[in-house]
Amino acid sequence: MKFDPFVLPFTVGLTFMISVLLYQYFRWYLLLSAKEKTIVRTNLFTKRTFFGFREIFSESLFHKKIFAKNRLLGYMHMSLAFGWFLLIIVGHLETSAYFGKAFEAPYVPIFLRFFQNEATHQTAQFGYWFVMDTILLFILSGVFLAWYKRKKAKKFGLGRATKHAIGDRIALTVLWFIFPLRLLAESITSILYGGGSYLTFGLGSLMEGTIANEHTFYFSWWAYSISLGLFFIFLPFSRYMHIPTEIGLIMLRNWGLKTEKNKMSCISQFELHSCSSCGICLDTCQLTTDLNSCYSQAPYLYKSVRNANLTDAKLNDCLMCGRCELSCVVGISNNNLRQSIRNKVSNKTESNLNYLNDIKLQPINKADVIYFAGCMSHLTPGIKRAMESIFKAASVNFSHLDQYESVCCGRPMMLAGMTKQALPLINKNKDLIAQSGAKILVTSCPICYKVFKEDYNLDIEVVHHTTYLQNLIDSGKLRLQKSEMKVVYHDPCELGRGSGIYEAPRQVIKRVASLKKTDYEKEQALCCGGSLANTILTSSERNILANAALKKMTNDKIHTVVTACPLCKKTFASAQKEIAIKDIAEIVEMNLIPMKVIRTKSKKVPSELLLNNNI
Amino acid sequence: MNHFGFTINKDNTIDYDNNDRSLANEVLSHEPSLYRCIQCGSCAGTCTAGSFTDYNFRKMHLLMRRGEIQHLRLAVEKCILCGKCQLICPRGVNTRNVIRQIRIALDKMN
Amino acid sequence: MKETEKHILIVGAGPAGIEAAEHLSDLGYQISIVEKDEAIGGKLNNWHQLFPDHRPAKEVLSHLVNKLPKNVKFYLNSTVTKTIKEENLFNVEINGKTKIQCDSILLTVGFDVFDARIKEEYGYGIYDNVVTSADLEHIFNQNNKILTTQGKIPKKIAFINCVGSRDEKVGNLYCSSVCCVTGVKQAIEAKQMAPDAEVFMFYMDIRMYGRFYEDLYLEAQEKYHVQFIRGRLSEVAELQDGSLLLKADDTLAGCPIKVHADLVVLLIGFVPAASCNSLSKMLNIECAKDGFFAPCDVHIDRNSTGTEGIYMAGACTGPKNLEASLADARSAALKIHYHLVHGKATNLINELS
Amino acid sequence: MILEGKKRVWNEYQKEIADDKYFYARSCIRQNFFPGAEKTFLQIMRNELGKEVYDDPKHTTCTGIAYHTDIIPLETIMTVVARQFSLMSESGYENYVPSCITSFGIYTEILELWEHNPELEEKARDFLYKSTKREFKKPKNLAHASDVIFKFRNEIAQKAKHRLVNCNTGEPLRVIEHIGCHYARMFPHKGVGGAEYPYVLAGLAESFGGEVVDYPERRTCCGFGFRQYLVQANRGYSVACSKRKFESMAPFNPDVIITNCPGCPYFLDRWQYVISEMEGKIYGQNGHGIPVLTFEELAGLMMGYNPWDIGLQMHQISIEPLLDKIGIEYNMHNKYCDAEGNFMGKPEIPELVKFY
Repeated sequence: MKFDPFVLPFTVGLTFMISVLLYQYFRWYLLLSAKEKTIVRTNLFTKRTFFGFREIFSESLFHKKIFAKNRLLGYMHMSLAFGWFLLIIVGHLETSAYFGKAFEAPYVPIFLRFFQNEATHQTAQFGYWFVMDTILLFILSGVFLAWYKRKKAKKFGLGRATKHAIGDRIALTVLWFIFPLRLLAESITSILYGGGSYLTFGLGSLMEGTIANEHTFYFSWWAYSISLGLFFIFLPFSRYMHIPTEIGLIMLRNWGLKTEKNKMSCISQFELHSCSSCGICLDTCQLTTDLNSCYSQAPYLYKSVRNANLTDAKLNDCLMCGRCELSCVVGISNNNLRQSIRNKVSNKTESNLNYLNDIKLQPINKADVIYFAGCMSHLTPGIKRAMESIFKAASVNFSHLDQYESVCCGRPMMLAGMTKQALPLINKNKDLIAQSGAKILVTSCPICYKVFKEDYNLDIEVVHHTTYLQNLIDSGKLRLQKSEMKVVYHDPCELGRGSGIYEAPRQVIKRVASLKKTDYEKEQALCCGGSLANTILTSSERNILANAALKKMTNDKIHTVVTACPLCKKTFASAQKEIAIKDIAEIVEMNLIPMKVIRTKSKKVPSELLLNNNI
Repeated sequence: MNHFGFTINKDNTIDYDNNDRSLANEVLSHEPSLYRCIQCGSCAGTCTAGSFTDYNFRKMHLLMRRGEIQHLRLAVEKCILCGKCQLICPRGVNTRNVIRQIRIALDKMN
Repeated sequence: MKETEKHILIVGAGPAGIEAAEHLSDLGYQISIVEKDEAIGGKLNNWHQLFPDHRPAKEVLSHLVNKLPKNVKFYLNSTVTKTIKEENLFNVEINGKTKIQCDSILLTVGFDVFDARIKEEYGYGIYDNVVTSADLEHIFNQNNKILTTQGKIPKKIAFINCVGSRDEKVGNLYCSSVCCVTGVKQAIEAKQMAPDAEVFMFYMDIRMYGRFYEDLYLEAQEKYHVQFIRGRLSEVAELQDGSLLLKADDTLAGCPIKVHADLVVLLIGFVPAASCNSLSKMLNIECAKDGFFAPCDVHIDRNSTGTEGIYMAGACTGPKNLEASLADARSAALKIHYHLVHGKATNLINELS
Repeated sequence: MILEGKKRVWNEYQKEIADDKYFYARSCIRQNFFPGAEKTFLQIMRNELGKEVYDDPKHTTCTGIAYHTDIIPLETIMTVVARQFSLMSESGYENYVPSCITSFGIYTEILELWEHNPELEEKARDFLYKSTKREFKKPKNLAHASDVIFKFRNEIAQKAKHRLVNCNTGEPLRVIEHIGCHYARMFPHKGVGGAEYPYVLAGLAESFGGEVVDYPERRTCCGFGFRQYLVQANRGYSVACSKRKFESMAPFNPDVIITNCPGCPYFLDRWQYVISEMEGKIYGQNGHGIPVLTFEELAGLMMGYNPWDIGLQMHQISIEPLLDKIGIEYNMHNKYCDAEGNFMGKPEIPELVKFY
């Protein structure tokens, strides 16, 4: 058995890392619910596992998504990840070829040059040496770029480098030392005892007589081993935990597991630890770009959750608009994770909404369509009036669920992390909806729409008013004229990214106005800044966000922005005066062609009766 | 002690100086926008919980600032965080965060 | 007589008087000013800083005084004792001796501050540490430090609104309009001088009606954490160490409140100047029920007094802030010039009707 | 405290008090609460000051208690008051001196009423004549008994054997004066020194060498308030008023409270016992409570009368500590003996308040 004391730090580090990783993964494994276990079991021996491995290759090693973002950044990650992977594989091949035995002590391939020096050199060695030197050079180029990125983040397509916690900074510097120390060690060995190819031998000859001697030889191997050992010890507690964890995450995701909104499940823990604080998401966050506030974004949140120094502001200073989820190369569902963390923090917060049981609202009269305006619409009555005239114009048998006093849909409370505390609200609204006996629930607020859709599990159809308008238009119930108004459409976060509704609003607007493009369409839409998920922003900061978003979305020819959310409308409108902010229902109402009232000899026959039977 | 068939009325004057206002200072330090409140009542007027119960957000945080926090927990539990108050506050007070900070301070207190 | 030799007598050398004098002398008139004190500038001499921007009062005072043309004749420490009108001329007796003749009289006698002792329950003149806003401006002017009579820096300072205004018990039903903004200004200044003091303001309404006044109010709340308690102060009691116990109803909390304070500042309002009713009798000018000179027409003509040739301007026609006083003085100057040039009893009302 | 400020206030509220020939109207309750009080007043006025005070047995209540519990109409009050005045004028007197503050308040109020609406005075005359065939003349001077004592405070001080001074330390005793609400509250100019700083008791205390202490709640009502203490449901509010005063005066550690209305001393005295029983809180020095005296009792003590003759043993808060401070001898044996010396019985001893 080949052994030398200098391998001890490496071995100790490696065993420590593996045991910590196993312990962590086992703890997370316990979090798997029975349902999740069956999902994994059923998908284990299917092509999903193959897709998983393929994704591990394309993402964990080649970092294809980072390449798509920025080639230099992609190359840096690829060189480090894939390079190190090759180094290990080729190192093992060389060792087994050199010693002719399949198994050697685990440290031998890493320190092969050291153990190799006394025997004669076969010719095959030169091939390996050449390949190994090339791989090392390949990795060293990545290390150099990593160092350069810290200084000039912009070259790498990053607005700013992430501010790392101390633990990360130590692990980072240790990582930067590993491969230069290996180069040093192999170069000294190659000049003193031969071996190595153009790189190591070249560098070694430069150091001949001066640096390269017995002491530096042994010292360099010790340094290399210690740097590896340290890195392994730090890995589970630093951002590099993402290296092993992302592999697990990719497999779990491919097997079909998803994160939830109010529970830190197994896959949530995997996502939490797969964030490498790379900082790519920071630039998409409007708090960074427009408010220069960069402390509460996803990487920082996960960092403080993992280091158990979470502050209230860091958890709650986030619009949860979902833009960062687009740019996350690891595909972490930041909103679900943040809301689950908020739920965990607010778990014990008592709330007492029993008064909801004994409140007396106006009786909900029966109707086919029930319209829920939502709390926000009480403060933007324009939308409610528009919807009323649209329902009448389309002669729809509708009634209001919250004409004068509304019970909140519950989502703002859930966004603050109080999901179970919001149940009384959900139950109360469900009774009211049941009382109406309606078959369709229309709401003009995307925030309510998302909670009705995802958390109420109603047995009737839930429709956002944009889709409903589209149906009305397509079914000819609404006759509209097209005005020359030049407008742009702002996708509300909860409607676009939150619920995936992009096309319906655009079709509706095209029927009543000329819709212009912005460079923030659909998923790329900007948040208006009024999000209730953020409880830390001051009102002036919200105005800055709103004005910045409006500026980016409009040019001097556009004087009207159409949105589909009362909160966005209120936020944009109260932040400035120049640009008119309209809800879709309002511009539709403006362009309604009133139905002809058909007169007969005896008395005026209301058009609703006639209309129904001739469509 | 013996009772003569009646109890002595409690003095309902707010004793500002001897009241413990540490909770109020804690909340104010985390949400300084509350300093701007001019007690106009717009928030309490639009409040859903307020229209169904005796809960009054304006009066609640005013009493808190005076150090009268006996009924604070009972009151703050009625808020459904719907955000209507924050939307219309003429002084831009971050009312939802005031509620959250009160809860955090109350939990920290006991 | 050529226009330029016409002689105008201005009663009161406060800001309004000086402003009118400057404009009238620019128009070429002979000006003489009667002033009961020996200093020119009226109340401006007592103020430390002015709202809404904390501008030193001295700056405005020296600006006004420097503007004064040299040929203005001053009668300081003197008052008008008798006036007889002959057609368009006035024979005026000053201090009972010197007699002068003038073509027109402008009354700018200003106002007095309310004597806070009348509001006995606040203990002004009875408790050591109850001062008025006028006293506070004086304290600021003297040593720019804010101390209790026991010489300590106050830890709690309470400003009390509407002292002597909107109060039937002291006979003044009107609002003096400037005490709120003065109080907020002083609250900020007090907090600047005693940074870790707690500053309160007991108010019924905060009437920050002027331009940029509301910013002062917001700044007092946000930056200086001044606490505004809505409850008109009911009474003040002095404790053994000279500190004060304030009792009021916290109307927004719905129950009474008692607060300790080391210093209480009473924001005193305007009262008509002592000379107001003596002059009104002498020149038979009507006083409104609030004691200030009654305007001929509250919208169209606030400077005429109903007696031709006699005009009025500034705080003697009702509480107003400095800039309004100066504007009023300028309009009076123009009116006098109009009267002297056209020589007939023209005021706007006749033209209208 | 700026003394000149207070003095300036007092000068504005001077009051004219007759100097002799008083028609004395006794109080309904002063007799039962403090039996020796009115006797002491008469003794001082007649024997010490040599004044003529007519104590007419035929006079009735001034209807005060009924008035303040809202159970009789104004006409009845005016007629009874008119009858009192007719008794006065009938016996040849013109200076009316009521012994009770509430009466003083009623007489002042009725006189003011008559002055402003003479038709009511005619009505009163008519009612009086119909009911009793009596005529009446309005008093030339109306002053409360404490005003009269105030007027002669210096003569009494000269004759006094004791002073409100601590006999061991020589320091003036700290005196809290409590003015009955109906004295100057409704008609400030009818009270010596006005409503904010009434001087009638302060003057008395100062002339006897005491030091008057002004505490924040000095003008709060003692809690008597007729309907408050009469109805048990309201009694808690009545005690709360006194408690608020005691809480406010405690830091000033007063030696004695002097009053001029029969109700205030009774409740300030009794409620201290009730508060100690109900809440275990005792004010004043070392568990004794703060002794409460009426102005006549104080004057009597100063003149050196025997405390038991003045009836101080009937007080709830023991008077002995005060007597020791002033240096007045008293004999514990005949504390509870009547004039002939036989034992009347000892009251129950309170649980908390020290009682001898």
